[in-house]
Amino acid sequence: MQTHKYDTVIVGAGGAGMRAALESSKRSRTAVLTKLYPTRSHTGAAQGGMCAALANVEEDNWEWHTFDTVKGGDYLTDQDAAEIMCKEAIDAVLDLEKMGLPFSRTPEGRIDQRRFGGHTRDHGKAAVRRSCYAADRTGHMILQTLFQNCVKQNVEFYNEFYVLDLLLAEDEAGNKTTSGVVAYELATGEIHVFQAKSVIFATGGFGKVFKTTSNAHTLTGDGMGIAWRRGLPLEDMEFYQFHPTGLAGLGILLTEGARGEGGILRNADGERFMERYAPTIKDLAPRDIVARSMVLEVLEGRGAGPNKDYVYLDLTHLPAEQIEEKLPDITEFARTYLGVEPTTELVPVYPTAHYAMGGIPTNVEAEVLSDNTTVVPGLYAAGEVACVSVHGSNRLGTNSLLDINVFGRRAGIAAAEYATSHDFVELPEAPEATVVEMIERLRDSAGTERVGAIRAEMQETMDANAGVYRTEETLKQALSDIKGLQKRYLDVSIQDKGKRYNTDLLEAIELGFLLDLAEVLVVGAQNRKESRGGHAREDFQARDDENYMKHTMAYREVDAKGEHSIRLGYKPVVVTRYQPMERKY
Amino acid sequence: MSATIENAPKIHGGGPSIESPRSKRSPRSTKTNFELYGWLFMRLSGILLVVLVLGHLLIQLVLDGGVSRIGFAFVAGRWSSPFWQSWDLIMLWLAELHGVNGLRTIINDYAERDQTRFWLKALLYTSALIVLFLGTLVIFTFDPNIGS
Amino acid sequence: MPAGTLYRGREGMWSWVAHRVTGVLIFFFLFAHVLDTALVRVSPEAYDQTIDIYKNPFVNLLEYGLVAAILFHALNGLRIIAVDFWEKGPRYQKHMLWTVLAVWLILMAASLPRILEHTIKTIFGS
Amino acid sequence: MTAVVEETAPGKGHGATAAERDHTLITITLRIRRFNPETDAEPYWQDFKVEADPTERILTAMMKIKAEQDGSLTFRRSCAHGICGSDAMRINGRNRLACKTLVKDLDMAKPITVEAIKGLKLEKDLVVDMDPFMQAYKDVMPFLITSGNEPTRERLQSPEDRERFDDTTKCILCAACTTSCPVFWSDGQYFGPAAIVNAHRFIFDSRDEGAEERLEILNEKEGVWRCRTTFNCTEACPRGIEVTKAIQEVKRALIFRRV
Repeated sequence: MQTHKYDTVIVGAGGAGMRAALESSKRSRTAVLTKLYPTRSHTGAAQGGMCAALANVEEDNWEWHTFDTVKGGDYLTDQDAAEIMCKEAIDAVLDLEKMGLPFSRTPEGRIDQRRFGGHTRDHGKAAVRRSCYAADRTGHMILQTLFQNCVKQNVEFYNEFYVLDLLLAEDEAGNKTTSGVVAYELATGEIHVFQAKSVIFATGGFGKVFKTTSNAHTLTGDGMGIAWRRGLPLEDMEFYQFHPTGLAGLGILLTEGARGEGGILRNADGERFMERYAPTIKDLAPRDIVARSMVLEVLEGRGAGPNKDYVYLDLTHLPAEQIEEKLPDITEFARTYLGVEPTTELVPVYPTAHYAMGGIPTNVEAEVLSDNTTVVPGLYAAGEVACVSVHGSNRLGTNSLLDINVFGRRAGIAAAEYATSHDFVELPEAPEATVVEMIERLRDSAGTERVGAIRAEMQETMDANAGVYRTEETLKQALSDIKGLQKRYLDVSIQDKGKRYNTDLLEAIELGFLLDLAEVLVVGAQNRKESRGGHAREDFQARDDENYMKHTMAYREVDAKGEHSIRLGYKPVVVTRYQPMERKY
Repeated sequence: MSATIENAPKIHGGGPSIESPRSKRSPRSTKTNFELYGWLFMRLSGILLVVLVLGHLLIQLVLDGGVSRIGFAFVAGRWSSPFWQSWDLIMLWLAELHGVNGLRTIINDYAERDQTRFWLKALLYTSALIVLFLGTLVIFTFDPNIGS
Repeated sequence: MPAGTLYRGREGMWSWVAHRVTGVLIFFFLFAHVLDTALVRVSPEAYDQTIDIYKNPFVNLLEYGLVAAILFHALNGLRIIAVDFWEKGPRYQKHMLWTVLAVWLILMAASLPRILEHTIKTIFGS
Repeated sequence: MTAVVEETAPGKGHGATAAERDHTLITITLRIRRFNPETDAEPYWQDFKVEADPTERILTAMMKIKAEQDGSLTFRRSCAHGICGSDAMRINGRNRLACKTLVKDLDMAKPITVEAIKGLKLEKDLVVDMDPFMQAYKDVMPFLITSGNEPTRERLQSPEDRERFDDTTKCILCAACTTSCPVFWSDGQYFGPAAIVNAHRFIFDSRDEGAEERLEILNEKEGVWRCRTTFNCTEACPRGIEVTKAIQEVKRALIFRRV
């Protein structure tokens, strides 16, 4: 075992982690721990753009953006946070440009902007060009640009270091303070303890609880899982976004920018069905509405294909040059993975699990909360792992890239400032004990269960029972399946007993986190007897502001026998200027 | 890429493998354009050589009679003209330098140990000196009457 | 460590391999050729004796091979220069390689009778 | 922008899309070059038979093997659709991303060989040490260099100037190009195509002012002049970057000092 000492430790090197690192490394001695090489992070898969009211191509302002974000989130959005995000969006985009990001340009040489789902002018009057983009590779460019600037600033990375535990010191009154993290070095199998004054979690989402997902194989909710096991709450976990246009059957993402450029969704009859669901902005309605509409089309028998289980994205009416120039990557995905030529053929699409609105609760300074108001000193979270909550119950397209830049930056500054004004907290005795025990249990297990089988069954049941539409019945099924799988997980064994690059062990650990999070998601969904944003209940189709205009807070309780259970609480939504209204587009 | 961990020598071992490339990059060498000029020379000399060598081949092997008529007398005939003398001289120098540079590159590519590299190059340069010296000498000091 | 499979490069890689191999061959021939030519400084007899070796049918055949190597090296060299300096060169490198090979074949066929004339005469009489 | 397949043309519509064609599973053999530094002195080949849909990715087949047959099979993967650059490996003798290579585009009747990319230290099975590769990347100063005061708004750049370096912004640092380069195999000190591509991305960016310095670095002994235009890099690039062309442009910039 090795021990390291840093002022600030950042866990995760995607957009949020690296944006934070650029700030914190200027102010404090910072280490970035990542289980991947930084440029492998899933920020790179984001395509369409990053919204900011630059007004480069048409009139716009950040208040409209705020309104869209609040309304898009079905009024569960914390409005103070949304205001901050949309206001700081403009500088966030300009900062990236100054760092070198190669945005697509207008003829005048300014950053070009295009339409995106749910982004409107003047409170919903019409779609607005707000998304700053670089073809359909905006996330790739952001990730590369941030990494390039980390290289420029000599940010210290620990690549392929898998953080498995968070070290919290606790006083008599039960108040927690951050003292560091414990990581497993993939190359050698060695345990490293990182003592730190402040820790930022920027580990991303947990899309791998689902089978059909746009998420990378590495998105296993490690950060949320670690916090959860350390007794920190998780907020709004039932709100999971399904992106409308995943390649049918595969889940590979086709950007909403495709519809921003004029793409149209059609059912088997060739009908532009979004006209019925969102008469004003049609195909550019927010993702929850489009995804639900697509599922309804399929359920009502208007799906396309031999099994009538998908709809079409139609780009054929767009000039081929526009498609090649503005949407080169997704065009290639359709060609490579489905053998479809998007310039002349319809592309089969279906909703794919995409983004967790929920996560580790934080305030607008990115400080992690241990209940509705109490801050955990020294602990920060940003990006998909966190729930600020700027996205409410449904995130608008492009707002995730915004989130990581705005709150990544805020987390970096706040964590570094905390680190420079505080002392190290003493490490607990044998800080590595929990991790060592977890690894040894898996490595030495004589059980017969296989990681792959349990993971597949979990993903099957989550897709079938906790997808776009949920009912009491399906959720009950999902919960009992997950409980069963959790039991089987105790008997899981791995075949690779070695120390070097033991990805077998890694996958087993990841599965443990996924099972924890799947349970929280389902329990939260079961409890929320309404439909709002990314949480749609067939048996409770209306939004119920009376009873559910509040955030879900899930807590992990452990009883005397060591059995754990989930306790749910609530947190009020911050409303500043936009009172909840019926959501129509 | 992973940061240097002061008290942690990264354990590499076990794996039989080529040495880690680029691990011991020497500090930036003094700025010269040597490789640039070398590269350019290969292209420029190449173009000239296409003309010179193909012309040479044409004369020696294809035109009237080919190799059959080549002999001392033939050489004597040709080198009596300063034109052919310079042709052959330029061809000799360009070809040899072109070849030496090519071989140097190949040695750089494939000779793995510094020792081997050094000796191979020493051999190469010596041979080049011999060839250039001898060739030039022969062209300039050719005596058509040597036999008589 | 026993290497894995051979890398399956395409036209570009194999033309480079051929360029290297022919280059080395030509270099060694040049060395020998300068030495044999130097014999003109020694005596006409010595030179003519050596040149007679070139007239041996087998060596004559090797000579044809040498011409093949030089021609390929020359033509492919021109292709490389086009790749280097012509903006669209990299995109058309394969087309240019096929052109090089076609020209090479034609030239080799055309020069076959002339170069091997001596051998043909020696073997079959004139 | 074409994928790295070559045995058959990428499947076009033919009336039915791939999603609409029926999916029959076939059995394929993956011949994987294994190496565990803790137990093996030498790498060795191991055959796995696995059921696969022809339209499936090689990566999917490998994950199936890991899940169902041998959990110790070790390889990197993340996004699984050609964006993150984790799973560059040598499949049937050529560098490709396992997630962008479909079974149907290879000869399914014969064993499909899968081995680690060449020229970087082999760590385990298909995992190589990427640090030297990343070091070469860092050595070319892959970041925007500007002088003077920052503008308040964005720096202006015409669409034409933006287009100038578009191709090389696509790089995902997967190392498929660098490890396909015969020069890199024999001389690991060579910067390699990927580093040059990333230098190109900034040298030709109209906003950047560090071109001279980068060119000077690439003018070194281990710089662009080592490129022998074998085009292996261009063929290997899963992002369709014309790598060799980019390298040539850097060479010409050096010669004519015209950037």
